[in-house]
Amino acid sequence: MVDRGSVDTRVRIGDLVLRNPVMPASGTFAEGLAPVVPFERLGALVTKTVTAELRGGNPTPRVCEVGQGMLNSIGIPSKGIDDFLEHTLPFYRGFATPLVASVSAPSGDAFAEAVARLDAPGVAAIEANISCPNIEEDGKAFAMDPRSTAQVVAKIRRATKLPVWVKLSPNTGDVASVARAAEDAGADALVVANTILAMSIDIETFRPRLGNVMGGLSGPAVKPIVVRMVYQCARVARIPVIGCGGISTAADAVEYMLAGASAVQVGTATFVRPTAMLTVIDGLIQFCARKGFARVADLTGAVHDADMTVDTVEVAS
Amino acid sequence: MVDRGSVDTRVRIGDLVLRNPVMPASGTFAEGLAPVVPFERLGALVTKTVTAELRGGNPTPRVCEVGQGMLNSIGIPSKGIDDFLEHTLPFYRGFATPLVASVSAPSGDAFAEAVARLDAPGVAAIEANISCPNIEEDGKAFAMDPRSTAQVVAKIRRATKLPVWVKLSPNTGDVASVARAAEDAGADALVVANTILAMSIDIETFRPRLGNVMGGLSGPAVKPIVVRMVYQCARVARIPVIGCGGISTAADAVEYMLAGASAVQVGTATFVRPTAMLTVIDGLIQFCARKGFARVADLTGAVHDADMTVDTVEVAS
Amino acid sequence: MGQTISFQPVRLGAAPDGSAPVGPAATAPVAPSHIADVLGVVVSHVWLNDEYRHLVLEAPEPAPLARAGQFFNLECPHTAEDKPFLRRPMSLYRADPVHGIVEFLYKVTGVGTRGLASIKVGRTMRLLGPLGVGFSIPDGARSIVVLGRGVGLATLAPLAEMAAARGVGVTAILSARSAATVMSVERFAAIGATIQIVLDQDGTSDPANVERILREAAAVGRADAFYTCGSNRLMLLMQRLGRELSIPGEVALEQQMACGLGMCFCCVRNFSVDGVVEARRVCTDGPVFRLDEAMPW
Amino acid sequence: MGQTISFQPVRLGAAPDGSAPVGPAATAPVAPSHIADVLGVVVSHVWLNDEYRHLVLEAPEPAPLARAGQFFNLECPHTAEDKPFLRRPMSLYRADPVHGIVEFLYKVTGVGTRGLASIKVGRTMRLLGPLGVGFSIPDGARSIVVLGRGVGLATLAPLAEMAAARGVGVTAILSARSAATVMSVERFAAIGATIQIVLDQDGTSDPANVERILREAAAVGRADAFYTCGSNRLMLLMQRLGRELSIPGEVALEQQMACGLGMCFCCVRNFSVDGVVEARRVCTDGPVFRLDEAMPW
Ligand SMILES: Cc1cc2nc3c(=O)[nH]c(=O)nc-3n(C[C@H](O)[C@H](O)[C@H](O)COP(=O)(O)OP(=O)(O)OC[C@H]3O[C@@H](n4cnc5c(N)ncnc54)[C@H](O)[C@@H]3O)c2cc1C
Ligand SMILES: Cc1cc2nc3c(=O)[nH]c(=O)nc-3n(C[C@H](O)[C@H](O)[C@H](O)COP(=O)(O)OP(=O)(O)OC[C@H]3O[C@@H](n4cnc5c(N)ncnc54)[C@H](O)[C@@H]3O)c2cc1C
Ligand SMILES: Cc1cc2nc3c(=O)[nH]c(=O)nc-3n(C[C@H](O)[C@H](O)[C@H](O)COP(=O)(O)O)c2cc1C
Ligand SMILES: Cc1cc2nc3c(=O)[nH]c(=O)nc-3n(C[C@H](O)[C@H](O)[C@H](O)COP(=O)(O)O)c2cc1C
Ligand code: FES
Ligand code: FES
Repeated sequence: MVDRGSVDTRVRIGDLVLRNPVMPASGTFAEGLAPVVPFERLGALVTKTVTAELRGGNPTPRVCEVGQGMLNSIGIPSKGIDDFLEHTLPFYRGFATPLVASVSAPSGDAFAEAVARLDAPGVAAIEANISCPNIEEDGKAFAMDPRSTAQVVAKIRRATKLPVWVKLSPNTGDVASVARAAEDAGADALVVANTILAMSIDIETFRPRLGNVMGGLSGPAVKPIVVRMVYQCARVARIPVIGCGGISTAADAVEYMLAGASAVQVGTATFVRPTAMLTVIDGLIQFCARKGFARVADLTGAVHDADMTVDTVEVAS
Repeated sequence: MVDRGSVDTRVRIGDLVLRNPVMPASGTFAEGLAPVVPFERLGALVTKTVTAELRGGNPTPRVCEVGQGMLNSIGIPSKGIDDFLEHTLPFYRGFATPLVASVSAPSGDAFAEAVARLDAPGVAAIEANISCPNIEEDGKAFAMDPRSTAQVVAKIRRATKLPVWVKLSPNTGDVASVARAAEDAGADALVVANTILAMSIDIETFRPRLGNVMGGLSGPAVKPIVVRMVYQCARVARIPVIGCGGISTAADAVEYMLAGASAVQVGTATFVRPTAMLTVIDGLIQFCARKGFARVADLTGAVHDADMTVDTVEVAS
Repeated sequence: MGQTISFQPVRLGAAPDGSAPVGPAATAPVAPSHIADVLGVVVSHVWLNDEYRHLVLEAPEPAPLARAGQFFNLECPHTAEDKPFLRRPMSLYRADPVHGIVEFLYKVTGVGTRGLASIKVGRTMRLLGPLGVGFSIPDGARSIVVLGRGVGLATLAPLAEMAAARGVGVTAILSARSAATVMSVERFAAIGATIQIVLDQDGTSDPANVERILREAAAVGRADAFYTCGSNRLMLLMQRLGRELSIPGEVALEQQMACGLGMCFCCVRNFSVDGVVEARRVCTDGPVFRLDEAMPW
Repeated sequence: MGQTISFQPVRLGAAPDGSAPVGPAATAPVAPSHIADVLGVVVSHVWLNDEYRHLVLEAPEPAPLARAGQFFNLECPHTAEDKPFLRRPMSLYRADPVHGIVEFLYKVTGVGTRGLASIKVGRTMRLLGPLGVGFSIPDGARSIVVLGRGVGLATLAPLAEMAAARGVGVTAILSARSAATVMSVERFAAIGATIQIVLDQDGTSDPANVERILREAAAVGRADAFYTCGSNRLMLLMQRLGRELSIPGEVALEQQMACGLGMCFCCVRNFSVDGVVEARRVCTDGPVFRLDEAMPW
């Protein structure tokens, strides 16, 4: 047992030291949470993905629930980077918590340009959401492929001196290779992962339950899949991995950290319980105290698997 | 409303006509279910994947539950094809329900050889489980890639006159291309899909909860992901798609059929409720009667999406 | 049930109407950001008819400071059959800051409301709010018309009380399938509203008849503002007349939600703003919007 | 609680011991495939101590035809906190085919058993069974020794009754942490077993002491067969002595399960069969296995 008050909650993501490893997931957090969650208690703040161009987003309904999870097809509505710099950024300057600006763009050059414009006071790091379609590659998302990931991350890397976090897609068949490609191209951290492409049909109306037919699955349902991806990425990457997918309790955060995550993002859980991030932080401290960990950071990669080997046939059941 | 007694439940999978579209998923069904489920009521019977060589399977624990789903890492233990022909096949000859023999092998030639040996009286179709590692390709599973899928399916195709169902993996980044490759190489039907690679860690012991570290996720948690894959495959394939993933109620089966499935397989649900397949069959008939469908087969692909377009950015949220 | 309650609309990001809270119970001014996820205790929960339930919660501030047209995001309990995952938005039906009470009136329709319907007196549940922008009454208005249907009447009832508390007259047109399903009549009656009940049963809910009633109210100078909730058809009718007769108006809208806090952009609807279609979030830009900018759904 | 119940072991796929059911309640012969997923009604459900609960169900056939060592796969109810997904295997604690009763004794350890512990008298639950291969008593055995620990005692109690019903004597060595946690003593006592309680509390549960008791039983000719359940250490001890003294034996084993029907191969354990390690399914090849082939876990 360690005294709860003496657990060191700080974690390091590249050159950034966060007061604790818990932060919101992009698109599930905004100014509107301020009345409910003291932003100073969070490890970092992550904005909704912004694009250079104005975007309207997808048709409604944009959300439906599926078991213990949800589908969304928001479609990255964006008021553009000017609006972000003028309205969003100043709001967050009021908080002593590092702000991570999530950004997306349809080509490597557009990404570079957008990232360069976000190099503004108050932005502590860039989160490159590369799950968007690369218009130079038939609209296939950058993050589906190590090669396109390497190309776009290299361009982003050259465009900014800010730390670059690269957010991967769980929809690729080979997330470890994509992770390696992002690291080799200069990423400072990996965020694993975005939502899993999914679909639901209303059997009474025969209509897809999302206006966009398909959407991204998030929430508890995805946790075991994304924990696996974090484990796979952390085994091949030297840079920190930030786990994201279905975290709603401290136990979930611990599981991600044991699998190799240096920090975690909480998304959907905030919709269900707006104060979820605070509960996760408190619970992490309690867990470390109970287990005798003086530093939360010591959980990272602490899974006991040294004596185990993975038979790849199990992929096939 | 259609009279329940007059709903035509038959579906056609290539040249095979099944009495109804409900069958077990490979590896979740065996002789042991006979006391609980009258096999004559099922659309087809599907055996556990068999391999030519004797295989022991993976270390225990081989199963753990995760939310509303489970992980397994059985690892395809197999007593070999001789044993299958000698002991398993004769048992099923007693039932007037088509038997589908699931088979796997580590190379295209080994697959062809195994499939040829399964061309025995009592086998109505082959289900090729190509989610296993291709030893000629660094151990990457055949179904991860359209090219290796095309190669192995072509060899299987030449080795048998039986209908060949190809079971795809949900772990690829491009299931539609894999589906097309399988069709072009001669598959008669696609089974979509096997389990999703996942992982769970016990936060008290820090041990992976499966002896094999990673395993396959199945059950309700995967349904929205696999419904999406069935939809994607059915849109590009001319051959029938058989949906498989998280089906436990008639509503689930209807959703899969609306998305494009011609038949469905029930796996994990049988563990939770051994008579689940019977409930699905009864519920399908009831649903068709209530909605005025004279034939269950008319549900296939009946989703109302003609006026909808998919914005691929939603993949990124 | 008969006490007078004051309501103060809050227009986030827009010009507040500036008027001070009126009524016997003096309430502290509410900052727009005064929102919390509080634990309420069920003090009453009854069926009004086959479909509608009335839920009364004792809840700490800021919940009972909610204004007419605002809403809460309710955590709905799980039952053996129904496991709602996301919260469900519900309009304020009544708030009593003196006694620390918030009330909801809802229709049992699906997974979430079936879960909600299962909660017993004495149990606790979480409610996030008050959320969104409530109704506002234009300065100088002497008499307003509220037109609602179904559960929309529940949303309009506190507006009528807010109007009455400011000495503004109310004409209430209450539309329903049958006499048995008209709700909240007693609340409109208690504030002395002129009540017109229109029913599908006897054909009086027909748009032509409703139009006649609306025109009459305008003709006799009892329609300084229009308010509607709960029916697309009635919204379009009121919007058309409002434009024709230059009567300002507001409509309370619904949309599937996730966060309720303006973060996720799930809940957008299109509005026609000076001829340009613009998407707005129902949860924070609304749920109460200018009637003339609303678009049919 | 005192009535005598007859048990008949069923060895699926192996040679049945052939002996007919013995005892006052004549039971129909059970075919190996007589398995069903039935709905049981809880008629009693009490805490035995802080950790253990005793569950009594009224259930239709074939459930009450279960034999000692067989088990059921129980659908555990959901609670607000615990949502068990898969079923949980539980050994038969008692079956009464005359009154249509099956009983379980279980330790509350995790999600599933906490869910199970929540079920109230009068509620129904599904149970799949009887499953697996039960205990068998060698022809000609006059006296057997059962050695159990913890919840393993629950599995051995019906075996002792089966032995007694056939006129076979029983020596029961009951191991536990403390006097307060020894279970089922009264059931062993009721059939006239020679009972030895060994405790961690006073050091009597020490393997050396248990070995002494076992050797004594063998020496006086009261050990024609060995049976054990619930402790790896005790299993190894009994296995060693069994080999040394040429006493046949059986052990009831556990493993995580999914189907319970031999289909999924989740539940395998390794056995040493003539020097070769062989994987067998606990659910259908067991859960009762030859003691000499078992491997430590
Ligand atoms: C601001 C606001 C205020 C509301 N106030 C009330 C009220 O006072 N009384 C009342 O009875 N209802 C009200 N509604 C509608 C209420 O939220 C829905 O009836 C409820 O969410 C249905 O959930 P369900 O799971 O029972 O139904 P289902 O039909 O099973 O819902 C499926 C999904 O659709 C969503 N959904 C369904 N209908 C609506 C809807 N009309 N609006 C938003 N989401 C919907 C649900 O949230 C859920 O995610 C309000 C909606 C909004 C947006
Ligand atoms: C044939 C058989 C008979 C059994 N009979 C009894 C009995 O009569 N009384 C009793 O108290 N217990 C018995 N057990 C053990 C009982 O099944 C477990 O204690 C129970 O499954 C624990 O579930 P849980 O969710 O409460 O615990 P958790 O620890 O939360 O379980 C997590 C997972 O591990 C599995 N698991 C945990 N422990 C065991 C175990 N020992 N064996 C198999 N799976 C396990 C659970 O099924 C679940 O999937 C028996 C087990 C088997 C295989
Ligand atoms: C409504 C919604 C909107 C989202 N928007 C974005 C986004 O703009 N950019 C992004 O990178 N991820 C976005 N995501 C994905 C989340 O950041 C996160 O990766 C995913 O939801 C998994 O985490 P969770 O299970 O904790 O929600 C969004 C998710 C949701 C549910
Ligand atoms: C315990 C278990 C064993 C399985 N074994 C096999 C197998 O041998 N071959 C195969 O193709 N799929 C196997 N599967 C995958 C299932 O056939 C099915 O594709 C998957 O479980 C998804 O369906 P479900 O959610 O209905 O279970 C197995 C699944 C489970 C849970
Ligand atoms: S519900 Fe999230 S923005 Fe409105
Ligand atoms: S539990 Fe499925 S084979 Fe034993």
